[in-house]
Amino acid sequence: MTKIDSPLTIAGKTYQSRLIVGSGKYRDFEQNLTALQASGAEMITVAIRRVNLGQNPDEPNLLEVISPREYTILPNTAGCYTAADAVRTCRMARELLDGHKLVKLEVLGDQKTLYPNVTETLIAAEELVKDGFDVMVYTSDDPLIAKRLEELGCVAVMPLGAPIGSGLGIRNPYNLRMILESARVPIIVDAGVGTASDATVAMELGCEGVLMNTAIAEAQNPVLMAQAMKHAVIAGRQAFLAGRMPRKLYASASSPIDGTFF
Amino acid sequence: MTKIDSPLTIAGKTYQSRLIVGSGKYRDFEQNLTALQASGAEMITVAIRRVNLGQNPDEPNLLEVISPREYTILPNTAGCYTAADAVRTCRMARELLDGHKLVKLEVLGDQKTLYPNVTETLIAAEELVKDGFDVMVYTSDDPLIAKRLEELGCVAVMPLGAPIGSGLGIRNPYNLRMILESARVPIIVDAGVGTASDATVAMELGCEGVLMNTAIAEAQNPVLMAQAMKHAVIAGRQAFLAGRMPRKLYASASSPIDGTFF
Amino acid sequence: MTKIDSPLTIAGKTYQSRLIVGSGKYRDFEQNLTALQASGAEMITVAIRRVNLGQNPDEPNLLEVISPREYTILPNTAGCYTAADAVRTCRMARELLDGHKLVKLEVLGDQKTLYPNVTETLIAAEELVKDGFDVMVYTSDDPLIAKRLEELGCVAVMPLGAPIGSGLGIRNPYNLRMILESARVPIIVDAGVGTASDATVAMELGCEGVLMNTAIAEAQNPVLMAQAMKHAVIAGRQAFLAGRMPRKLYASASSPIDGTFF
Amino acid sequence: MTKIDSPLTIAGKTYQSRLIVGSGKYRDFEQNLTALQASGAEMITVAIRRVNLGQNPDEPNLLEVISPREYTILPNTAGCYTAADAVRTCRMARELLDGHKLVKLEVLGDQKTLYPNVTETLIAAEELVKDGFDVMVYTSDDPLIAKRLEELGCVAVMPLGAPIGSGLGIRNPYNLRMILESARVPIIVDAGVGTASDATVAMELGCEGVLMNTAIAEAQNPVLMAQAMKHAVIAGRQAFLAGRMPRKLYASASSPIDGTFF
Amino acid sequence: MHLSVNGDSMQLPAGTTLSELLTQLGLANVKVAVELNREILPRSKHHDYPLSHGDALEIVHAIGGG
Amino acid sequence: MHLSVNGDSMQLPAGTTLSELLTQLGLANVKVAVELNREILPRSKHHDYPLSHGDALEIVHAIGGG
Amino acid sequence: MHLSVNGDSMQLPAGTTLSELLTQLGLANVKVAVELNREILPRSKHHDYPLSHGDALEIVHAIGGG
Amino acid sequence: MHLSVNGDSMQLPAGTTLSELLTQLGLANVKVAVELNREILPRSKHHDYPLSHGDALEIVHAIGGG
Repeated sequence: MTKIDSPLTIAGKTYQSRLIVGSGKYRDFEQNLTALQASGAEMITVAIRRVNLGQNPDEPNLLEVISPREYTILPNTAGCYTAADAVRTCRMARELLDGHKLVKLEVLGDQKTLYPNVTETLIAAEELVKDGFDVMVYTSDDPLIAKRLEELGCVAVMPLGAPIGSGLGIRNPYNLRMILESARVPIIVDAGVGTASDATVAMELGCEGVLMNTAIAEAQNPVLMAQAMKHAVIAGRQAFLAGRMPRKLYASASSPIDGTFF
Repeated sequence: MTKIDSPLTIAGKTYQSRLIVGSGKYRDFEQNLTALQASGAEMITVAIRRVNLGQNPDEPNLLEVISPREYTILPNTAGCYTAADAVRTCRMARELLDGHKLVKLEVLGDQKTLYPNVTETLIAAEELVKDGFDVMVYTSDDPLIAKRLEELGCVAVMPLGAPIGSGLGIRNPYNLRMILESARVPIIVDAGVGTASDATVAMELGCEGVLMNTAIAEAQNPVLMAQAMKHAVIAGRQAFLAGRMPRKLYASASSPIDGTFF
Repeated sequence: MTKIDSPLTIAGKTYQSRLIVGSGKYRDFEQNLTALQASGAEMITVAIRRVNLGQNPDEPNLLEVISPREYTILPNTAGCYTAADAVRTCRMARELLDGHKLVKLEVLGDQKTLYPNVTETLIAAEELVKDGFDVMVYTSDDPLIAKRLEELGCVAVMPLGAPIGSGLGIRNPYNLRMILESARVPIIVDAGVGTASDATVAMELGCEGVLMNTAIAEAQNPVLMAQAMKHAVIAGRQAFLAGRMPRKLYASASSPIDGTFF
Repeated sequence: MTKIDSPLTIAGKTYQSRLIVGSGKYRDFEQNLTALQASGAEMITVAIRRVNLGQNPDEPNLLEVISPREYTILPNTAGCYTAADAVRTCRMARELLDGHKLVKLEVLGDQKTLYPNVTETLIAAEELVKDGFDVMVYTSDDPLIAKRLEELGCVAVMPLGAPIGSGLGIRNPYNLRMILESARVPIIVDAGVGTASDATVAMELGCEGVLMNTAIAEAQNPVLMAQAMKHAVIAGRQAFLAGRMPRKLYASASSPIDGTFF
Repeated sequence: MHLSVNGDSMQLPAGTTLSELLTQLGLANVKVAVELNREILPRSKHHDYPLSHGDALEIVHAIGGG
Repeated sequence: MHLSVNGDSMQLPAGTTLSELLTQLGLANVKVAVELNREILPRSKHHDYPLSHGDALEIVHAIGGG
Repeated sequence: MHLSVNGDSMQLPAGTTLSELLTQLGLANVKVAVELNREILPRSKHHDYPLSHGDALEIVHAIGGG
Repeated sequence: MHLSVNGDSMQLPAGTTLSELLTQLGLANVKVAVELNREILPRSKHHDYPLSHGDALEIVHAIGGG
């Protein structure tokens, strides 16, 4: 396998795992960490939010449980509906993480659909790249927008498979194929995966990786689903590299026809 | 995982792997064995055919390369179009394998579609069970026929996902769901799998295992596809056990909405 | 159109409409008749049941509302789970309808799935053909069973698109294509249609007609849905005869590229 | 039917037909006109191109064959890859058609995929609306962009079903549903339709109309396919208004269970 | 005499004919098919057909079905 | 004088009018739109409109398109 | 004597045994199953089993199949 | 003096420093980022940074998100 595949490389850093996970919607940090370990992921997204004033100072902190020394922390701009808010959030994240440059940019259109706002995303991506960030950008499956985000200097382009949290899988593989055909940076499916086969399908299309949160965190058994996703991404990557058999309307026998004695 | 799942049990024997592979269509025994090892499968199908008279006595023999001591050999009745031929083939297989009772029954309708002939299959299954065989039976996705084969005493019922060698995947998951809802013996998808995600989908439906030949043997890189299938079956089984998230037309945010500072 | 197509012919009688409807699940005879007229169908199925003793003698009778002089009445064997019951029902129907020979044979497996019992269906079909009936037979989408029913002398073979009353559409177009490729009698999709596009898809595959009941009777507006189905069947038939454009992953401009002035 | 439905209204003009056709890719004007008449369409797209200098003055002209007095002519901006070219083309069209204000705006991204360039489309739409045009705008299935085009004052928003000329049908019904849920102007599927059932599906989703060119012009029999599309659009509209039956995994009998005599 | 009609047992005066029974049941002018002891009894024979003790009759008609 | 018409350069006698040019091109009775130096020239002004050296004309019509 | 072996007719000296035939066919040490006149001939009986004129033998082994 | 901290208004003695405020809020040893009047205030400057009347502070940390 290693002979055939090369590791995923983002902003100069290589990753053995092609699965990126989130840290939202878990019962507690403990479950989150166990699922993270089960998934084999090396990168995990976090959100940036105000501290609660008057909180118990001994209350554990996410980054104490999931250590930036062990995992690549990917701060996101979830909740931002304008380019300005997204850029401001990334700068806060960089300060919080001691100059960390890698961010997940997402600028959404509305709270109902959480569909990406591609025009605000283009504006924010350009400003963040200028400001020295390594931008992994969440976007729709519009192949022209994906291409422009690559041309603006994003280090990874992350089209949706389906809306955030929908679990509807890869709704439009044709658009992903168009995006993949001309891509020169890693294409990572972000959002839409609902179960293991969705991740396998994304990888079989030729994506470089898959990012998911809800599919693991809201499974009845998140830790077991995390294991499933680990295998699903490996399976899809290997199947893509192995080259599938052709489809036929008609059958072809797997056992030879010669030599029958009846 | 092991805590949660129990191993696949067929005719009283347990298997850690839920993947069953074939031995047809490989370049040579060497490639077949390497793919078998990569797949992690513990059971492999073989066909029964006349020896070539005047063959070189030193020519290697399949059962010398793939040892019945290491793997469960599953002789099939491929090429049989009548119950009588299938029963005769199973008896030859039992003699050949020193009293081995486990067989894969398949009675096909015609060489063009290789679609199972369910009426002949019912006749052969009844006779083989009476004669003491442990019958794993290949059939269509007709839920009534599957049920009757179970009632006749077959140790596993193996409906098709799509025609043999077609690689079309799971064409009718609804029928498989009907079969699974009332099954009391292992249901194993046999035929139709074309790539890794097809196997994952079959397992996510709740099947106990997957049997495939062409998808591995006719991949551009059979050994790598065998690895992919190993992971795909594990992924699908774990996802089935973990319980997937519900599908929603609408999105739901993975990051909290409270605490935004903009 | 008429120049290109020839009318549907069943048991020597021709029909301009390729839509066959049922008479079950309607609010009343009035709604049933109005929907029948809106659908343009010329053939309608009926069930054979015991008269209610002590019923009001003036209570209208289905065959007084839907006249055998205007419509071809197709008595069915709904509710039969054995060949014997189905044959007995057909004989009662023939007596009731003054020697009428055309029947819809259906033998089901259980009340939960209403999936056809193909082995009992084969037995009943053979006996009914011997007894001089013109048999339109409901069956699964098993291409071998469909072929044998044709060979037994059925005048039309009617595979399911999906289980009776499910409205799941054409679940397995591949099997229908196999059935159609070798058919020498009309193939009519019976059961599974849920909305207009399902009927169009069935006809585009090359089926000679579509039979439906629930899709019309349980629509919110049955009469309007009956009109929709009339158009849907015509649309699918014409599209099949017209020969669709090829599918392409890539676009091709509908307006010429030459002559632009910018 | 007319009681229940109201006609399609665009820019204050009503249309009985919900099918809009193109005039490209036909063998000749004669075939184009015959197909147009067979389709029942009342609106037809045309392209604006340079006259060929030195052409035979007696050579027939499209607008002499397809008369603006009988049909609503919809000049398009096909071939435009910038907002500026599209606006310029619309002004030429308005002059050519004596002040005609209705145009089809399309700004594409590249000649390979013909995918719409949504950012240039937004710019052109705004300028055209300011300049007094009634803009029917071709766009992707991005629900946010569709909403903004509506807010800019376009009289109809026309998302793709699949890329122009691909014939792949409605690739992502989920996005169309999101667009339809909040739309206040007619949503018309433009591009992607390959056969009749694709048009029916688009209408069943609740679209107000369908625009197509290649599916008719490149059918083996364009005139017959035009008839098919006429029926397909009516069928889909009526089915949408009639309200389809619910889908069930399980069957439900269309004939009563009471009163059986066996 | 006792008969079974559509699964219900009925008490009828000896010598009752089928046509009398059908009239009594309000089915004189209704299109029905009749099975007597599991054999079809053709409509042509209904008139004056004598019923016997222990006969099992099935009287059916057409109703709505899919 | 030299003009550009639909991208081709043409040599015309000084003082040629647009209507003369259209007639010469066989377009006198054809429904076309004309752009002169990237500005629409309304049909109402075509008659006797004097062309000048260096003018760039675009003459368009409607053709089949999707 | 004449026999049929896997569908081919063979000429063998009278009294040839099955083990002799298998040796002659190079199958002495190969794992095969033998059917004699459509009845399985168990491996235990191969040794010295006398073949007769007109016997029909099927000799099979396992090969790759799906 | 009055300040706004994460949108809440706070009353603090004049001359309070940022590090004093963070200590008072129990955040002395918590990994946070601070924005003062919409400009990032680098951690290196937190110590002894004097707050002023009307300052608007945003104090953020990382939490679970997808």
